[in-house]
Amino acid sequence: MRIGVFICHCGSNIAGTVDCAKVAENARMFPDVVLAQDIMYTCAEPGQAAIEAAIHEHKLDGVVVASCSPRIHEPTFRRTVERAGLNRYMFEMANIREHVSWIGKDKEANTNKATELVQIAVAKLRNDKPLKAKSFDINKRVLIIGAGVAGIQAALDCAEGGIQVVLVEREATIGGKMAKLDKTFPTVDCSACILGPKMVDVAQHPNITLYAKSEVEDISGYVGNFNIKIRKRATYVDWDKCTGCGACTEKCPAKKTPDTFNELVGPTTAINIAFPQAIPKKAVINPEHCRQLTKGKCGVCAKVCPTGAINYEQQDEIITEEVGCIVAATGYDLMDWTVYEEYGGGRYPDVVTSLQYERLLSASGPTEGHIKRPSDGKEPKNIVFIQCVGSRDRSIGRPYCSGFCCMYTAKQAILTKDHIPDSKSFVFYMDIRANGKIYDEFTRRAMEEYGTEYIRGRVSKIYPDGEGHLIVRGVDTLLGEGVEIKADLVVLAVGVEAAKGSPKLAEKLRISYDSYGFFLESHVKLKPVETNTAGVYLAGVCQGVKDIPASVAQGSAAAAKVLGLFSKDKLENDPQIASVDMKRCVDCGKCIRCCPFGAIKEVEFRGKMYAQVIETVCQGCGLCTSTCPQGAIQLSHATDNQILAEVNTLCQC
Amino acid sequence: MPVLNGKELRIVGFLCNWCSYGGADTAGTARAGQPTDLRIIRVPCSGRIDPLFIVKALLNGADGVLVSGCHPRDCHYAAGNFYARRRLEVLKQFLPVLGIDDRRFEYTWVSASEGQRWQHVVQTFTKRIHDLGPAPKLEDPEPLLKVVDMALTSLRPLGTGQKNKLDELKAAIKAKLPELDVVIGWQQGYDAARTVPLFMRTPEDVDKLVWGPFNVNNPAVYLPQYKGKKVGIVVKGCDAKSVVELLQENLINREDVTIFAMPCEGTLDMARVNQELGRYTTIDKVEYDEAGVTITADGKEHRFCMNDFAQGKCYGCTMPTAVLSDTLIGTPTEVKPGPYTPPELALLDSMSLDERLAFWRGQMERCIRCYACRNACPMCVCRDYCIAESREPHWISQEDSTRDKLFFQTIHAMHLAGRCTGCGECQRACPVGIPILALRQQIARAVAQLFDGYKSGVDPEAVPPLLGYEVEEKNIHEREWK
Amino acid sequence: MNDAIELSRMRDTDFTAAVDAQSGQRISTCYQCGNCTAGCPAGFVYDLQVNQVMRGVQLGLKNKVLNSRSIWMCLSCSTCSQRCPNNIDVAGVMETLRHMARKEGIVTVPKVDKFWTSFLATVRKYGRTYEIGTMVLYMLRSMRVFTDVDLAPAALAKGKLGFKPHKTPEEGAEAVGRIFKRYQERANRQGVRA
Amino acid sequence: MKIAYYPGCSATGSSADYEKSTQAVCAALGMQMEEIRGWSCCGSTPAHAVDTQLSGALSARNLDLAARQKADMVLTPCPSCLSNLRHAAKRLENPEFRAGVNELLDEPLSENLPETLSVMQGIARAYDTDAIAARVRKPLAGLKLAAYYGCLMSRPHEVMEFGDPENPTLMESLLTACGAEMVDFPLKTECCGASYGIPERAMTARLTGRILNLATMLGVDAVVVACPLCQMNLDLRQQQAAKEAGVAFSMPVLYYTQLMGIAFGLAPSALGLDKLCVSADNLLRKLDQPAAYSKAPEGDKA
Amino acid sequence: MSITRFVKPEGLPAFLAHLSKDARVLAPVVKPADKRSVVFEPWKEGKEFTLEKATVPAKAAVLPQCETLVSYRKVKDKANPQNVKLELDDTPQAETTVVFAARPCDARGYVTLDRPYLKGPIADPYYKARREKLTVITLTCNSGCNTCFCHWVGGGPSSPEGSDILMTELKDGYILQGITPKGDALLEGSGLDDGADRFKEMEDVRKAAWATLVKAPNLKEAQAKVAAKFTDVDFWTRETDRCLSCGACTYFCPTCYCFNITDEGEPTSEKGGRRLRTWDNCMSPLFTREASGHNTRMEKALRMRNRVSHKFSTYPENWGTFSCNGCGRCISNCPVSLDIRQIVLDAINADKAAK
Repeated sequence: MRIGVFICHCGSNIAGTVDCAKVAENARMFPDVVLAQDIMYTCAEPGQAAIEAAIHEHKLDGVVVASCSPRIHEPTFRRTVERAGLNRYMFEMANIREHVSWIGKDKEANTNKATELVQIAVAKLRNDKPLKAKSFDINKRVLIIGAGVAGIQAALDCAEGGIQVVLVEREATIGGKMAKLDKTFPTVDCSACILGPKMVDVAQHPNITLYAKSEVEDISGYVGNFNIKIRKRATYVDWDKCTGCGACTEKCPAKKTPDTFNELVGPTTAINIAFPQAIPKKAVINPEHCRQLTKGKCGVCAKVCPTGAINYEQQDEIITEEVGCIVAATGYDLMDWTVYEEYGGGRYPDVVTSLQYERLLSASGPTEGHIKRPSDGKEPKNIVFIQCVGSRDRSIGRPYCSGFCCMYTAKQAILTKDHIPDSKSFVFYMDIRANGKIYDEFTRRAMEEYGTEYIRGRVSKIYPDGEGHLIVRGVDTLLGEGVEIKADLVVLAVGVEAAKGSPKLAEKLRISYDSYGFFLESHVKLKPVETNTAGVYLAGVCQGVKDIPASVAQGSAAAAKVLGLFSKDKLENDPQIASVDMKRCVDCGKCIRCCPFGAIKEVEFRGKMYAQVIETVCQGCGLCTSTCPQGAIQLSHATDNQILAEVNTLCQC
Repeated sequence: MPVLNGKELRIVGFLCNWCSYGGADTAGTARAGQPTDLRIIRVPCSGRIDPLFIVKALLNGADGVLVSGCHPRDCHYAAGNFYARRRLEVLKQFLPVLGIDDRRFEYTWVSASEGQRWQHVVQTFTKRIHDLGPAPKLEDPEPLLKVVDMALTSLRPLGTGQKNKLDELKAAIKAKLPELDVVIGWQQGYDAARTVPLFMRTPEDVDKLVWGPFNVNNPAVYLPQYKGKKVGIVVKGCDAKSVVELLQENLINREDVTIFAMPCEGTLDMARVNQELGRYTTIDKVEYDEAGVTITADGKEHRFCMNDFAQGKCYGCTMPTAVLSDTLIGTPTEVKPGPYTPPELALLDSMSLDERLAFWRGQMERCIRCYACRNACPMCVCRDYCIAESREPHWISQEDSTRDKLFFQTIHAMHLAGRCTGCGECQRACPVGIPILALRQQIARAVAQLFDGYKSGVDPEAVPPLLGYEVEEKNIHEREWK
Repeated sequence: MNDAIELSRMRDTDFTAAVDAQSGQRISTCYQCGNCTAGCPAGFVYDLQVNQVMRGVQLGLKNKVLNSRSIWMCLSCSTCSQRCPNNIDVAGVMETLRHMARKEGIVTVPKVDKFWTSFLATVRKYGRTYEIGTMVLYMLRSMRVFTDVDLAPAALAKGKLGFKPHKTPEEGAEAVGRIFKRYQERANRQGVRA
Repeated sequence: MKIAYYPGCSATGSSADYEKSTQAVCAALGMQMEEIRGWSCCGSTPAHAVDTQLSGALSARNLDLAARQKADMVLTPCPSCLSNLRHAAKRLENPEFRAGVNELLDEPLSENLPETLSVMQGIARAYDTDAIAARVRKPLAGLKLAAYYGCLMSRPHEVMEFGDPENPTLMESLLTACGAEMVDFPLKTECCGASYGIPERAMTARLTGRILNLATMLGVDAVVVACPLCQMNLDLRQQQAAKEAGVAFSMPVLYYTQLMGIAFGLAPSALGLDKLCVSADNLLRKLDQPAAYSKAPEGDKA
Repeated sequence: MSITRFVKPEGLPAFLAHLSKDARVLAPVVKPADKRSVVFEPWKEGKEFTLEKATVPAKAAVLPQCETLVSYRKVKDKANPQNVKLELDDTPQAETTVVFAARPCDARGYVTLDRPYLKGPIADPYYKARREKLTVITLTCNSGCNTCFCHWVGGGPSSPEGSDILMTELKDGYILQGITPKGDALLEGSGLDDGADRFKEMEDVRKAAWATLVKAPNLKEAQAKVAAKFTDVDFWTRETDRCLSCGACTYFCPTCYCFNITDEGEPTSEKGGRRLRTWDNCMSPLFTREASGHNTRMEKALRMRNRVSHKFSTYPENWGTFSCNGCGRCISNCPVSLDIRQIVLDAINADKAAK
């Protein structure tokens, strides 16, 4: 081999604490190195040009660059060597900036360490082989999981871009959490008025197939060619026949059915339509409360249905779909705040969640927009809002900020004043996070124009005084004293958690999730929409807390990723994947057992069974390589011999 | 390139590309100063790290090895670090038996954002290695040749098994024989004081079958080569464990194997028997009684009481009868598990780390790499493609070096993690009597401790522990970096 | 602004580190939500509220914190620790501060300290107390011993206050005495107040 | 299971009634407890206020005596002692702390010290609610009670392990088994402020008053406690609190053992009911009303 | 009559010390273990040794388990890294060696190895260098043993073939008899007492040893009969049912001489690169596995056919004598006690059995 080594000064970033010329001099003694030079900035255009020229001039067939982290510039230099006619995988990097010059000041030690890192890179390079990507067809359809505002936005953008969309929603109606909100901050727009038209568009768009009351059961395949199984839950109503007229809901005798759409603040009927603007506007029977389904007698809805849509025998249905990529937009749930025993642990009816309060404010809610407290239906006068309930609280394992509670609490305080002009609102807060466009102005309005009393401190205890009030004991840290409020209603700004079942879905999607269940993006700053599984994108709160505009933006961003992916007719795989040496494979199946991606299958060849890597599915983790006892399956570009070459370079005494 | 004399020690790091390598980058970006000893090897995933890379480094001059991957649940590849965690922990518990201080190897989880944590990890680990000082080399100590103490007490009375109904067993085999390609058992060897494996294809072959304390070989070693054929096998309790383990790993099919079993009363440690017999030309007579065997060779009588001359494994055996069988002649005896450390492991346990290193140096010197240990192992199914003799991958050189020989034993032991049933055939097969079983015993002990008393070869449905994981491991806990 | 605390000069970061080390807590995790103060039943007799004590420790204001009355008046009821969103054992920190103050000879509420000393003296002598410690403490904290006149008669009538010393049998009193002796010796060796 | 009993110093003084009723109830249930021979003071608040290791040594001495008595478990009625003993045991897990404590003791501590639990937990572990109900002779039917645990019993949770630290329910389950109706008492773990006698009489009265007031508002017949200090404070201070709150209180404050004893049909004198400031006579009378029997649990038939 | 010397047991260390002045002396040493073994190791003053038959023969004295054929380094020019100088060293590493207390079967092994390594068209320089510097002192056997069969294949307990000196244990010491001029010279310079007066006694002891042997079968037909079985795969399959395909039989054989050559090490490193010759093992599937993965001897039956045929048929075809010396180590060291004697006898008797 003929190897060229280029040592980058990175201005003084590296050269400040590493003798780059000395490293180059040392590198000349390494095997197969025919050229080693130090360059001021390798990544700058002249630097890259120098590398290209050297490849031509010295007929190099491999290049080592010692500079910054490969996580930053490996793609850059791979393109450089490719331009000069080398295979992009005949290139190695030594990280002498982040791992050397920036973490130590001893020039002698740094120079020695940099030299060794170059030596390791040379040793690895000598075992590198040119790798070639393979191409395969794409199925240009997208699956979007979750039809909250993020999912809806992604679906509409994709559909407008001419892509066939399969939209799956767990609930009976699309719209997600936004559909439950009364108004939205900071404009105090009617939530239903701005979301409604988008929901109608989803229903009417020819490119969108909507499965409501459905969940993704199974996902197999790989980017470009996923196979999806969708479980369509039994609704006991034939939706092809249901017109959404509502006759059934009027007559249903099971009137004490818990109303999940209204966050359990009021009852509904066993057969119901979530809310007037529901999409699809179809009735659904709650089997746990339907008298026909639980006791076997009733049948009222079947009798009154003008189209004969009721079907008590309906079963779950499994539907299969084939798509080329997936957008997860599964949103969030509120955490179970009843762990706060000091707030009554859910035993006091007049301690409600912010989302319940939205339903109390909403004209389509159980109180038709009149604020009535759950215990006795009275209009509350003193209302206490407590922020950060289940947010920023390590003691219950939720250290993160839920992001939008400060804003909606201000909104709710404003709306409260609008609804009950003689009411008094108190907000216990720790910090006010209002960093969006006209957000801070909005919270100031709540204080200045609506007289909301903001108290800086947490609440330690809530308990009923036995006379119909709730005693709220908190602190005003600005005053440096405990404070106590006799409240009629307490609204908790309950923290956000990943939607229930997120980890399970993540496992089906083969994407990672953090310890709170939020899906992990590929890069926290630069790849917020992509995941580490090719062809799976994220939108909305499932990736991390965000408010409506951010969710919508990410929905559109995910759509852009989908359209970008589908702008090609063929996809190329990453050739850094595993492959089986059939001569060595004894078909013991250990690699198949532990591959996290199901990327290895058993194949027969001349009467014997062997393992074979499905090239499009393999993600290149190399778990199989470290599992195979005879080294028959090797991960390209990180083979046993390549890593051994590095180990042997370092350990040879 | 040697380490900087006096300043640095050789510390090798294996970091996953996605989290920990990024974490080290973050530390660099934050100018979080660190000692200069560490050399980082970038791998795609902690799951890619074969524990043998670490042993390779430690045997060849590394003073410390640090592995870091994504935090559990954060793996870029969903589950790579879950597998890594189990394998690395097993390795950590294994190293001391080689005489390597397990503090020289550590693994942890650092995310791409945890630059400070990375700095702390590097500082702490480097300090730890400097406190430990340069690692001793295998060649440094004087060879130490200690002998295993075989004065053992058995959990149950050992015997010669002559009351077993061998005729019934023969009849049962003969009845099944027409459906089977071959039945594997034991027959008399070149003299009456030893047996060898028997391959029965005709009723006349079946008549050669013997049962008794000389039946030392584990017939399960032959099963994988018959995969797809109908095979019968006669087993002792320990042999059955190998059969079960092979089933567990899908290396043989249950429907192809017919298991014939009789309760075993113990087998002889032929090493000590041969030692006692010495050089002789002919066996005159072998007589059995309940407690032992009397062998007359060249006119001289030698008495072998089973309680004194059994194989090490027989003393601690709690499963004298096959855990799984199709035909069982006789009734299984219950043996209450008791405290038992295998004698080889007990010997190693009694030594200091330095003594262990000296011990292995002394033992491995006489290894001539015949690989009888490997080939006698029923679990070594890839022996024909063993990495001990391959160039792609090239793990071991063919040089006559103690290190490479010990490294091979480590490979064998690590490859047996969670799979070894302790049948002891590796050690019995060794012509030069190296007590290599101790390494497998330590692996088995570590696996049992880590995975709730997991024993291989007991449950055909169980997942071998290193081919599975738990999101929350009950017995593996992140070490604190304080 | 003469009375401003000059942070560049007054901060004693060693103190902050020492509190961390001795209490086993990470005070830097306190984000001043005030929940400790909100729930504290004794806050009304404090000169510095609990969250202010924590802030003082964070800033390294050793004198301010160790001279505060609050650390002597804390009841160790642990309500603060229980409700701290950052899992800080605030009550443990208060106790640590009290120990530190005592060892440095700073006693802002001498009566409390005096009571403890006399209580322990009784235990040292008899092995047991002649009355429940907190009961007398309860009187003492009032700083008007036995003058809670409207209560004493009722208490005495009900036999709630006993004055007979119980000497611990089975050589127990002597064994306890030796514990104190060794403790005293150790404190002398370390040059701190016992 | 061998149980050692640690009465605590107050048992022979201010809380003789607690001690008496505890012994009586345990005897009625047939629970064998052996008093730790030569037990000494746990050090109470002053010891840990002064030095953690001194406190640890004073407490651990008793645990060691129990270990030498071959006890599997130590029970104590007093939450303050319980807190001290459990804190000591927890801290002794740290080898450094253990070494420091051993320095102070005559002999190093036994390797394994028995766990300390409250008598209440001891009863609940040995007898499930059915067993308790079976022992009831005179059900507390018709009585509405508020359980008050005070601040020491359940906190800190990692040390005390006494159910939910904000909402323990053990007393409720025992007394429900005895036939009483237990209200949800939100202030059950709020500090009663007992330690602050007269100088802050107004505030202490407020803390006490808050508890008594809520209990009164909830219409309970008595507040049930498990702590000698709480009992004394709540019982003794009702007039002061009343002055502050502007309402009169007459709320009996009983130990849970006294109420269990009543349910078990033990004589009031055996339970020390005569030591109460606010008399329990009304409560006893209410129990004797025939109407109460209609709601009697099955245990009554025995 | 040859030169004889007598030495008492207690005189042996001094004799070894004398020998080790000018040579590496390989003497049998006991390796204590549950299963003890005896191996040849360089002797130095004070080291314990044994006269037991070694578990591992002293073949390594002429054919080490691993030897460096060539060591090479690439030295780069600092100024112009493209200039690389190659340094080669292929000097055979041979030391003057005395093997002490080999057995007659081992000694005959050297003769067996000499033929292919020295008498063929090309003499192996590495082997030659070692062989020329080797002196063999052989202890005659005083009895037969259960796995030995030297007398079946032309040897015997006091066979002198391959030895420079034969040593025989008498009641009170050892008599050493010069066999070759090299041996004679060694004895003459040894300073040991003359042993001529014990010569008769020595002959008696040797005769007595012969008398202990079990009667040998006639192997005259072996070469032809084994060759005749070459195509009878079933025969070999049956005979090798229990074979584990390990290398114990070949690696412990004093006459197996196959080797493998591999390159190890990095030529530019300080240690340089090494071309190694290591023992190879025809019982391993690797022995004949080709680069394509194809293997001409995939079955262990075919591999055993090779081993037995080589020893009893093809080697005799080339060199006129069996290459098996009947030391029995392949039997005693085999984990499944596979018995080469039985295979040869089965081949010879196959026709009879068929009839």
